[in-house]
Amino acid sequence: MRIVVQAEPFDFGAEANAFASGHTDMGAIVTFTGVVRDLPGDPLDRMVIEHYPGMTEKALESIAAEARERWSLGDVLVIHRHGEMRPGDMIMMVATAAPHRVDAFAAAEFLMDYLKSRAPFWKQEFTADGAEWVASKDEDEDALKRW
Amino acid sequence: MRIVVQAEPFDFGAEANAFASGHTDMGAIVTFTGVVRDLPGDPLDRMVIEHYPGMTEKALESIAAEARERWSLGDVLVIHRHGEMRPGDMIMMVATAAPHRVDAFAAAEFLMDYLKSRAPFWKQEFTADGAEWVASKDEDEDALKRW
Amino acid sequence: MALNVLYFAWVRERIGEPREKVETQAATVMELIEELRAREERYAMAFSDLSALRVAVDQELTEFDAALDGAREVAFFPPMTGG
Amino acid sequence: MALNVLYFAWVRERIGEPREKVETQAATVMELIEELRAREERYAMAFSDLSALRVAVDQELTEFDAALDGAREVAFFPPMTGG
Repeated sequence: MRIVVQAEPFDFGAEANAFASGHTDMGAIVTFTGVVRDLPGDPLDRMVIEHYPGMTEKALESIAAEARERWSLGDVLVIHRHGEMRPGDMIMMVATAAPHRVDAFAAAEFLMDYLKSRAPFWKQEFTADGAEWVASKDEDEDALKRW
Repeated sequence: MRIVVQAEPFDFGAEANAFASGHTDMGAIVTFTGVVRDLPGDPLDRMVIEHYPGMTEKALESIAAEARERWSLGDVLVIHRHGEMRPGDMIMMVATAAPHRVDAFAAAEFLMDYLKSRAPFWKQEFTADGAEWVASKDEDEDALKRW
Repeated sequence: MALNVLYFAWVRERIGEPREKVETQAATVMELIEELRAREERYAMAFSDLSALRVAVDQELTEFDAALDGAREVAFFPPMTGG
Repeated sequence: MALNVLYFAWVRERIGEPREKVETQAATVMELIEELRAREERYAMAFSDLSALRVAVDQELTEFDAALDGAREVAFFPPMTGG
Protein backbone atom coordinates (compact mmCIF):
# COMPACT_ATOMS: atom_id res chain seq x y z
CA MET A 1 0.00 0.00 0.00
CA ARG A 2 1.37 3.39 -0.96
CA ILE A 3 -0.21 6.77 -0.14
CA VAL A 4 1.37 9.89 -1.61
CA VAL A 5 0.28 13.52 -1.04
CA GLN A 6 2.41 15.96 -2.98
CA ALA A 7 2.39 19.27 -4.80
CA GLU A 8 4.50 17.97 -7.69
CA PRO A 9 3.01 16.40 -10.82
CA PHE A 10 3.21 12.60 -11.03
CA ASP A 11 3.78 10.42 -14.06
CA PHE A 12 0.54 8.46 -14.38
CA GLY A 13 1.93 6.00 -16.93
CA ALA A 14 5.09 5.28 -14.97
CA GLU A 15 3.12 4.86 -11.74
CA ALA A 16 0.57 2.62 -13.44
CA ASN A 17 3.28 0.45 -14.99
CA ALA A 18 5.23 0.14 -11.75
CA PHE A 19 2.05 -0.72 -9.85
CA ALA A 20 0.86 -3.29 -12.39
CA SER A 21 4.26 -4.94 -12.83
CA GLY A 22 4.77 -5.87 -9.21
CA HIS A 23 2.10 -8.57 -8.99
CA THR A 24 2.19 -11.89 -10.91
CA ASP A 25 -0.53 -13.24 -8.60
CA MET A 26 -2.97 -10.40 -9.34
CA GLY A 27 -5.04 -10.82 -12.49
CA ALA A 28 -6.82 -7.47 -12.40
CA ILE A 29 -5.49 -3.92 -12.17
CA VAL A 30 -7.85 -0.92 -12.11
CA THR A 31 -6.75 2.70 -12.16
CA PHE A 32 -8.73 5.89 -11.83
CA THR A 33 -7.24 9.25 -12.73
CA GLY A 34 -8.81 12.64 -12.08
CA VAL A 35 -7.97 15.39 -14.55
CA VAL A 36 -8.54 19.16 -14.26
CA ARG A 37 -11.35 19.93 -16.72
CA ASP A 38 -11.62 23.01 -18.81
CA LEU A 39 -15.07 24.46 -18.17
CA PRO A 40 -17.06 25.06 -21.35
CA GLY A 41 -18.17 28.68 -21.57
CA ASP A 42 -16.06 29.76 -18.59
CA PRO A 43 -12.45 28.87 -19.38
CA LEU A 44 -10.49 27.79 -16.33
CA ASP A 45 -7.18 29.52 -15.77
CA ARG A 46 -6.09 27.31 -12.88
CA MET A 47 -7.29 25.20 -9.99
CA VAL A 48 -5.72 25.40 -6.55
CA ILE A 49 -6.20 22.55 -4.11
CA GLU A 50 -5.83 23.22 -0.40
CA HIS A 51 -5.37 20.33 2.00
CA TYR A 52 -4.93 19.59 5.70
CA PRO A 53 -1.40 18.25 6.10
CA GLY A 54 -1.32 15.34 8.49
CA MET A 55 -5.04 14.62 8.41
CA THR A 56 -4.94 14.09 4.66
CA GLU A 57 -2.47 11.23 4.90
CA LYS A 58 -4.36 9.71 7.84
CA ALA A 59 -7.70 9.90 6.03
CA LEU A 60 -6.30 8.33 2.84
CA GLU A 61 -4.60 5.57 4.80
CA SER A 62 -7.77 4.77 6.67
CA ILE A 63 -9.84 4.72 3.45
CA ALA A 64 -7.30 2.41 1.80
CA ALA A 65 -7.15 0.15 4.86
CA GLU A 66 -10.93 -0.15 4.81
CA ALA A 67 -10.88 -1.10 1.14
CA ARG A 68 -8.38 -3.85 1.93
CA GLU A 69 -10.69 -5.18 4.64
CA ARG A 70 -13.74 -5.22 2.39
CA TRP A 71 -12.26 -6.77 -0.74
CA SER A 72 -9.63 -9.32 -1.62
CA LEU A 73 -6.90 -6.93 -2.75
CA GLY A 74 -3.23 -7.39 -3.41
CA ASP A 75 -2.28 -3.75 -3.34
CA VAL A 76 -3.57 -0.19 -3.28
CA LEU A 77 -1.97 3.03 -4.50
CA VAL A 78 -3.29 6.55 -3.90
CA ILE A 79 -1.55 9.68 -5.20
CA HIS A 80 -3.20 13.06 -4.64
CA ARG A 81 -1.75 16.45 -5.49
CA HIS A 82 -2.33 19.77 -3.79
CA GLY A 83 -1.40 23.27 -4.91
CA GLU A 84 -1.80 24.80 -8.34
CA MET A 85 -2.93 22.88 -11.44
CA ARG A 86 -3.93 23.75 -15.00
CA PRO A 87 -6.59 22.28 -17.29
CA GLY A 88 -5.45 18.85 -18.49
CA ASP A 89 -3.21 18.32 -15.44
CA MET A 90 -3.74 15.17 -13.43
CA ILE A 91 -5.03 15.83 -9.91
CA MET A 92 -4.87 12.35 -8.48
CA MET A 93 -4.92 8.64 -9.17
CA VAL A 94 -5.89 5.48 -7.37
CA ALA A 95 -4.90 1.97 -8.42
CA THR A 96 -6.08 -1.39 -7.11
CA ALA A 97 -4.70 -4.86 -7.78
CA ALA A 98 -6.84 -7.94 -7.10
CA PRO A 99 -7.01 -11.58 -8.14
CA HIS A 100 -10.39 -10.87 -9.79
CA ARG A 101 -11.79 -7.89 -11.66
CA VAL A 102 -14.95 -7.48 -9.56
CA ASP A 103 -12.87 -6.72 -6.45
CA ALA A 104 -10.45 -4.42 -8.27
CA PHE A 105 -13.33 -2.36 -9.71
CA ALA A 106 -15.40 -2.21 -6.51
CA ALA A 107 -12.40 -1.19 -4.39
CA ALA A 108 -11.37 1.55 -6.84
CA GLU A 109 -14.91 2.99 -6.88
CA PHE A 110 -15.11 2.80 -3.10
CA LEU A 111 -11.76 4.61 -2.77
CA MET A 112 -12.94 7.34 -5.13
CA ASP A 113 -16.30 7.80 -3.42
CA TYR A 114 -14.67 8.16 -0.01
CA LEU A 115 -11.78 10.25 -1.21
CA LYS A 116 -14.21 12.72 -2.86
CA SER A 117 -15.96 13.71 0.33
CA ARG A 118 -13.97 12.31 3.27
CA ALA A 119 -10.38 13.30 2.50
CA PRO A 120 -9.58 16.90 3.49
CA PHE A 121 -9.04 18.55 0.12
CA TRP A 122 -10.73 21.72 -1.09
CA LYS A 123 -10.70 22.88 -4.70
CA GLN A 124 -10.71 26.50 -5.75
CA GLU A 125 -11.22 27.47 -9.39
CA PHE A 126 -9.78 30.62 -10.94
CA THR A 127 -11.45 31.99 -14.07
CA ALA A 128 -11.69 35.42 -15.69
CA ASP A 129 -14.60 36.05 -13.26
CA GLY A 130 -12.40 35.49 -10.21
CA ALA A 131 -11.88 32.71 -7.68
CA GLU A 132 -14.54 30.31 -6.50
CA TRP A 133 -14.49 27.41 -4.04
CA VAL A 134 -15.92 24.30 -5.65
CA ALA A 135 -19.13 23.30 -3.88
CA SER A 136 -19.53 19.72 -2.73
CA LYS A 137 -22.18 17.78 -4.63
CA ASP A 138 -25.12 16.00 -3.05
CA GLU A 139 -24.49 13.12 -5.44
CA ASP A 140 -21.01 12.66 -3.98
CA GLU A 141 -22.42 12.44 -0.47
CA ASP A 142 -25.15 10.07 -1.73
CA ALA A 143 -22.53 7.87 -3.42
CA LEU A 144 -21.25 6.83 0.02
CA LYS A 145 -24.56 5.24 0.92
CA ARG A 146 -24.07 2.29 -1.38
CA TRP A 147 -21.07 0.94 0.54
CA MET B 1 -12.04 5.18 -30.17
CA ARG B 2 -9.15 2.82 -30.73
CA ILE B 3 -9.36 -0.99 -30.93
CA VAL B 4 -6.12 -2.94 -31.19
CA VAL B 5 -5.75 -6.73 -31.50
CA GLN B 6 -2.14 -7.82 -31.63
CA ALA B 7 0.31 -10.55 -30.67
CA GLU B 8 2.97 -8.10 -29.47
CA PRO B 9 3.19 -6.83 -25.89
CA PHE B 10 1.92 -3.30 -25.30
CA ASP B 11 3.25 -0.66 -22.94
CA PHE B 12 0.43 -0.15 -20.44
CA GLY B 13 1.95 2.99 -18.93
CA ALA B 14 2.63 4.64 -22.27
CA GLU B 15 -0.85 3.75 -23.56
CA ALA B 16 -2.48 4.98 -20.36
CA ASN B 17 -0.57 8.26 -20.45
CA ALA B 18 -1.31 8.86 -24.13
CA PHE B 19 -4.99 8.08 -23.58
CA ALA B 20 -5.32 10.29 -20.49
CA SER B 21 -3.39 13.21 -21.96
CA GLY B 22 -5.60 13.73 -24.97
CA HIS B 23 -8.65 15.07 -23.15
CA THR B 24 -8.79 18.35 -21.24
CA ASP B 25 -12.59 18.15 -21.20
CA MET B 26 -12.69 14.71 -19.55
CA GLY B 27 -12.34 14.71 -15.78
CA ALA B 28 -12.27 10.95 -15.26
CA ILE B 29 -10.07 8.25 -16.75
CA VAL B 30 -10.50 4.58 -15.80
CA THR B 31 -8.25 1.76 -16.96
CA PHE B 32 -8.51 -1.98 -16.49
CA THR B 33 -5.58 -4.27 -17.16
CA GLY B 34 -5.69 -8.06 -17.23
CA VAL B 35 -2.50 -9.84 -16.19
CA VAL B 36 -1.55 -13.54 -16.63
CA ARG B 37 -1.67 -14.99 -13.12
CA ASP B 38 0.66 -17.61 -11.79
CA LEU B 39 -1.52 -20.42 -10.42
CA PRO B 40 -0.71 -21.31 -6.82
CA GLY B 41 0.12 -25.04 -6.51
CA ASP B 42 0.21 -25.55 -10.27
CA PRO B 43 2.78 -23.14 -11.71
CA LEU B 44 1.85 -21.83 -15.13
CA ASP B 45 4.49 -22.11 -17.80
CA ARG B 46 2.59 -20.10 -20.39
CA MET B 47 -0.82 -19.08 -21.64
CA VAL B 48 -1.75 -19.13 -25.32
CA ILE B 49 -4.70 -17.07 -26.51
CA GLU B 50 -6.41 -18.06 -29.76
CA HIS B 51 -8.70 -15.62 -31.48
CA TYR B 52 -10.94 -15.30 -34.54
CA PRO B 53 -9.29 -12.70 -36.79
CA GLY B 54 -11.88 -10.41 -38.31
CA MET B 55 -14.65 -11.27 -35.89
CA THR B 56 -12.54 -10.20 -32.91
CA GLU B 57 -12.14 -6.64 -34.16
CA LYS B 58 -15.84 -6.47 -35.12
CA ALA B 59 -16.97 -7.74 -31.70
CA LEU B 60 -14.72 -5.31 -29.83
CA GLU B 61 -15.86 -2.40 -31.98
CA SER B 62 -19.49 -3.23 -31.42
CA ILE B 63 -19.00 -3.58 -27.63
CA ALA B 64 -17.17 -0.23 -27.54
CA ALA B 65 -19.85 1.43 -29.68
CA GLU B 66 -22.54 0.16 -27.32
CA ALA B 67 -20.65 1.57 -24.33
CA ARG B 68 -20.55 4.95 -26.06
CA GLU B 69 -24.30 4.83 -26.60
CA ARG B 70 -25.06 3.95 -22.99
CA TRP B 71 -22.77 6.40 -21.21
CA SER B 72 -21.47 9.90 -21.73
CA LEU B 73 -17.95 9.03 -22.84
CA GLY B 74 -15.22 11.02 -24.47
CA ASP B 75 -13.13 8.12 -25.63
CA VAL B 76 -12.60 4.37 -25.43
CA LEU B 77 -9.46 2.29 -25.90
CA VAL B 78 -9.30 -1.50 -26.09
CA ILE B 79 -6.05 -3.43 -26.58
CA HIS B 80 -6.15 -7.24 -26.52
CA ARG B 81 -3.27 -9.58 -27.21
CA HIS B 82 -3.35 -13.06 -28.70
CA GLY B 83 -0.62 -15.70 -28.89
CA GLU B 84 1.81 -16.74 -26.19
CA MET B 85 2.11 -15.01 -22.80
CA ARG B 86 3.93 -15.71 -19.51
CA PRO B 87 2.90 -15.10 -15.89
CA GLY B 88 2.99 -11.39 -15.14
CA ASP B 89 2.49 -10.44 -18.80
CA MET B 90 -0.36 -8.09 -19.59
CA ILE B 91 -3.10 -9.70 -21.66
CA MET B 92 -5.28 -6.71 -22.39
CA MET B 93 -6.39 -3.28 -21.27
CA VAL B 94 -9.43 -1.09 -21.64
CA ALA B 95 -9.54 2.63 -20.90
CA THR B 96 -12.49 5.00 -20.72
CA ALA B 97 -12.56 8.79 -20.54
CA ALA B 98 -15.68 10.60 -19.33
CA PRO B 99 -16.66 13.95 -17.87
CA HIS B 100 -17.68 12.17 -14.64
CA ARG B 101 -16.30 9.18 -12.78
CA VAL B 102 -19.56 7.24 -12.57
CA ASP B 103 -19.71 6.95 -16.37
CA ALA B 104 -16.03 6.11 -16.74
CA PHE B 105 -16.30 3.29 -14.17
CA ALA B 106 -19.58 1.86 -15.46
CA ALA B 107 -18.39 1.84 -19.07
CA ALA B 108 -15.10 0.14 -18.17
CA GLU B 109 -16.92 -2.58 -16.22
CA PHE B 110 -19.41 -3.05 -19.03
CA LEU B 111 -16.59 -3.37 -21.59
CA MET B 112 -14.86 -5.97 -19.43
CA ASP B 113 -18.01 -8.00 -18.81
CA TYR B 114 -18.81 -8.16 -22.52
CA LEU B 115 -15.26 -8.69 -23.62
CA LYS B 116 -14.92 -11.66 -21.23
CA SER B 117 -17.65 -13.72 -22.83
CA ARG B 118 -18.62 -12.08 -26.12
CA ALA B 119 -15.31 -11.40 -27.83
CA PRO B 120 -13.88 -14.46 -29.62
CA PHE B 121 -10.80 -15.24 -27.54
CA TRP B 122 -9.95 -18.62 -26.05
CA LYS B 123 -7.30 -19.14 -23.40
CA GLN B 124 -5.20 -22.26 -23.09
CA GLU B 125 -2.95 -22.81 -20.08
CA PHE B 126 0.25 -24.86 -20.20
CA THR B 127 1.54 -26.31 -16.93
CA ALA B 128 3.74 -29.30 -16.01
CA ASP B 129 0.54 -31.38 -16.28
CA GLY B 130 -0.02 -30.42 -19.93
CA ALA B 131 -2.31 -28.08 -21.82
CA GLU B 132 -5.84 -27.16 -20.78
CA TRP B 133 -8.45 -24.87 -22.32
CA VAL B 134 -9.72 -22.41 -19.74
CA ALA B 135 -13.41 -23.08 -19.04
CA SER B 136 -15.82 -20.17 -19.18
CA LYS B 137 -17.28 -19.23 -15.81
CA ASP B 138 -20.97 -19.06 -15.00
CA GLU B 139 -20.27 -15.85 -13.07
CA ASP B 140 -18.93 -14.23 -16.25
CA GLU B 141 -22.12 -15.08 -18.11
CA ASP B 142 -24.19 -13.90 -15.13
CA ALA B 143 -22.26 -10.61 -15.05
CA LEU B 144 -23.88 -9.65 -18.38
CA LYS B 145 -27.34 -9.68 -16.85
CA ARG B 146 -26.81 -6.49 -14.90
CA TRP B 147 -26.46 -4.33 -18.02
CA MET C 1 -23.78 -23.40 -51.64
CA ALA C 2 -20.13 -23.40 -50.59
CA LEU C 3 -19.57 -22.37 -46.95
CA ASN C 4 -16.32 -21.60 -45.18
CA VAL C 5 -16.60 -23.49 -41.91
CA LEU C 6 -14.18 -22.47 -39.14
CA TYR C 7 -13.32 -24.21 -35.87
CA PHE C 8 -11.60 -22.71 -32.82
CA ALA C 9 -10.03 -23.94 -29.58
CA TRP C 10 -10.94 -27.53 -28.62
CA VAL C 11 -13.48 -27.76 -31.44
CA ARG C 12 -10.59 -27.17 -33.86
CA GLU C 13 -8.55 -29.84 -32.05
CA ARG C 14 -11.34 -32.45 -32.24
CA ILE C 15 -12.12 -31.75 -35.90
CA GLY C 16 -8.40 -31.73 -36.67
CA GLU C 17 -8.34 -28.62 -38.84
CA PRO C 18 -9.00 -24.90 -38.43
CA ARG C 19 -11.21 -24.43 -41.50
CA GLU C 20 -12.69 -26.20 -44.48
CA LYS C 21 -14.96 -25.54 -47.45
CA VAL C 22 -18.29 -27.35 -47.10
CA GLU C 23 -20.70 -27.84 -50.01
CA THR C 24 -24.18 -27.92 -48.45
CA GLN C 25 -27.87 -27.22 -48.95
CA ALA C 26 -28.46 -26.79 -45.20
CA ALA C 27 -31.04 -24.07 -44.50
CA THR C 28 -30.02 -23.53 -40.86
CA VAL C 29 -26.97 -23.92 -38.63
CA MET C 30 -28.67 -26.96 -37.07
CA GLU C 31 -29.06 -28.67 -40.43
CA LEU C 32 -25.38 -28.01 -41.14
CA ILE C 33 -24.45 -29.58 -37.81
CA GLU C 34 -26.56 -32.67 -38.64
CA GLU C 35 -24.75 -33.05 -41.96
CA LEU C 36 -21.35 -32.69 -40.33
CA ARG C 37 -22.23 -35.13 -37.52
CA ALA C 38 -23.18 -37.73 -40.12
CA ARG C 39 -19.84 -37.47 -41.87
CA GLU C 40 -17.31 -38.92 -39.45
CA GLU C 41 -16.81 -39.81 -35.79
CA ARG C 42 -14.62 -36.74 -35.12
CA TYR C 43 -17.49 -34.46 -36.17
CA ALA C 44 -19.99 -36.42 -34.09
CA MET C 45 -17.61 -36.02 -31.13
CA ALA C 46 -17.06 -32.32 -31.65
CA PHE C 47 -20.80 -31.65 -31.94
CA SER C 48 -21.97 -34.11 -29.27
CA ASP C 49 -22.91 -31.45 -26.67
CA LEU C 50 -24.27 -28.29 -28.24
CA SER C 51 -24.65 -26.59 -24.85
CA ALA C 52 -20.83 -26.44 -24.81
CA LEU C 53 -20.72 -24.80 -28.24
CA ARG C 54 -21.28 -21.36 -29.68
CA VAL C 55 -21.78 -20.42 -33.33
CA ALA C 56 -21.13 -17.31 -35.40
CA VAL C 57 -22.52 -16.77 -38.91
CA ASP C 58 -20.54 -14.26 -40.95
CA GLN C 59 -18.68 -13.25 -37.79
CA GLU C 60 -21.80 -12.47 -35.76
CA LEU C 61 -22.74 -14.59 -32.74
CA THR C 62 -26.08 -16.30 -33.34
CA GLU C 63 -28.26 -19.27 -32.34
CA PHE C 64 -28.27 -22.83 -33.71
CA ASP C 65 -31.64 -22.30 -35.42
CA ALA C 66 -30.28 -19.33 -37.41
CA ALA C 67 -30.87 -19.39 -41.18
CA LEU C 68 -27.92 -19.81 -43.51
CA ASP C 69 -29.27 -18.17 -46.68
CA GLY C 70 -26.61 -15.91 -48.08
CA ALA C 71 -24.11 -16.93 -45.41
CA ARG C 72 -20.47 -17.31 -46.42
CA GLU C 73 -18.74 -18.18 -43.17
CA VAL C 74 -19.87 -20.26 -40.20
CA ALA C 75 -17.67 -20.70 -37.12
CA PHE C 76 -18.00 -23.16 -34.22
CA PHE C 77 -16.22 -22.71 -30.92
CA PRO C 78 -16.55 -23.12 -27.14
CA PRO C 79 -17.75 -20.28 -24.90
CA MET C 80 -15.31 -17.42 -25.12
CA THR C 81 -12.75 -16.67 -22.43
CA GLY C 82 -11.28 -13.28 -23.23
CA GLY C 83 -10.20 -10.45 -20.98
CA MET D 1 -6.85 24.20 28.00
CA ALA D 2 -4.97 25.52 24.95
CA LEU D 3 -6.33 24.28 21.63
CA ASN D 4 -4.83 24.65 18.18
CA VAL D 5 -7.78 25.74 16.04
CA LEU D 6 -7.35 25.40 12.26
CA TYR D 7 -9.43 26.84 9.42
CA PHE D 8 -9.47 25.75 5.78
CA ALA D 9 -10.84 26.99 2.45
CA TRP D 10 -13.50 29.73 2.77
CA VAL D 11 -13.64 29.31 6.54
CA ARG D 12 -9.96 30.32 6.64
CA GLU D 13 -10.75 33.27 4.35
CA ARG D 14 -13.62 34.49 6.55
CA ILE D 15 -11.67 34.12 9.80
CA GLY D 16 -8.65 35.71 8.15
CA GLU D 17 -6.03 33.28 9.38
CA PRO D 18 -5.21 29.59 8.95
CA ARG D 19 -4.69 28.74 12.62
CA GLU D 20 -4.65 30.17 16.10
CA LYS D 21 -4.19 29.06 19.68
CA VAL D 22 -7.40 29.32 21.70
CA GLU D 23 -7.51 29.21 25.49
CA THR D 24 -10.88 27.65 26.38
CA GLN D 25 -12.82 25.57 28.90
CA ALA D 26 -15.29 24.41 26.21
CA ALA D 27 -16.38 20.82 26.84
CA THR D 28 -17.63 20.19 23.31
CA VAL D 29 -17.04 21.44 19.77
CA MET D 30 -20.40 23.25 19.98
CA GLU D 31 -19.32 25.13 23.11
CA LEU D 32 -16.10 26.14 21.38
CA ILE D 33 -18.12 27.43 18.40
CA GLU D 34 -20.33 29.49 20.74
CA GLU D 35 -17.25 31.04 22.33
CA LEU D 36 -15.76 31.88 18.93
CA ARG D 37 -19.05 33.29 17.62
CA ALA D 38 -19.19 35.65 20.62
CA ARG D 39 -15.72 37.01 19.91
CA GLU D 40 -16.05 39.00 16.70
CA GLU D 41 -18.26 39.46 13.67
CA ARG D 42 -15.92 37.49 11.38
CA TYR D 43 -16.32 34.40 13.61
CA ALA D 44 -20.09 34.85 13.75
CA MET D 45 -20.09 35.01 9.94
CA ALA D 46 -17.87 31.97 9.49
CA PHE D 47 -19.98 29.89 11.88
CA SER D 48 -23.39 31.25 10.83
CA ASP D 49 -24.51 28.09 8.99
CA LEU D 50 -23.22 24.93 10.60
CA SER D 51 -24.80 22.73 7.93
CA ALA D 52 -22.16 24.15 5.56
CA LEU D 53 -19.33 23.23 7.95
CA ARG D 54 -17.44 20.11 8.96
CA VAL D 55 -15.22 19.62 11.99
CA ALA D 56 -12.26 17.40 12.79
CA VAL D 57 -10.89 16.85 16.29
CA ASP D 58 -7.28 15.70 16.37
CA GLN D 59 -7.48 15.07 12.62
CA GLU D 60 -10.52 12.79 12.79
CA LEU D 61 -13.85 13.89 11.29
CA THR D 62 -16.47 14.15 13.99
CA GLU D 63 -19.78 15.80 14.96
CA PHE D 64 -20.44 19.19 16.54
CA ASP D 65 -21.51 17.59 19.82
CA ALA D 66 -18.16 15.77 20.15
CA ALA D 67 -16.34 16.16 23.47
CA LEU D 68 -13.07 18.07 23.59
CA ASP D 69 -11.46 16.52 26.65
CA GLY D 70 -7.85 15.78 25.83
CA ALA D 71 -8.13 17.31 22.35
CA ARG D 72 -5.17 19.27 21.05
CA GLU D 73 -6.30 20.27 17.56
CA VAL D 74 -9.72 21.27 16.21
CA ALA D 75 -10.23 22.09 12.53
CA PHE D 76 -13.20 23.75 10.82
CA PHE D 77 -13.78 23.59 7.07
CA PRO D 78 -16.44 23.27 4.37
CA PRO D 79 -17.46 19.87 2.94
CA MET D 80 -14.47 18.33 1.23
CA THR D 81 -14.03 18.29 -2.54
CA GLY D 82 -11.15 15.95 -3.27
CA GLY D 83 -10.67 13.51 -6.11
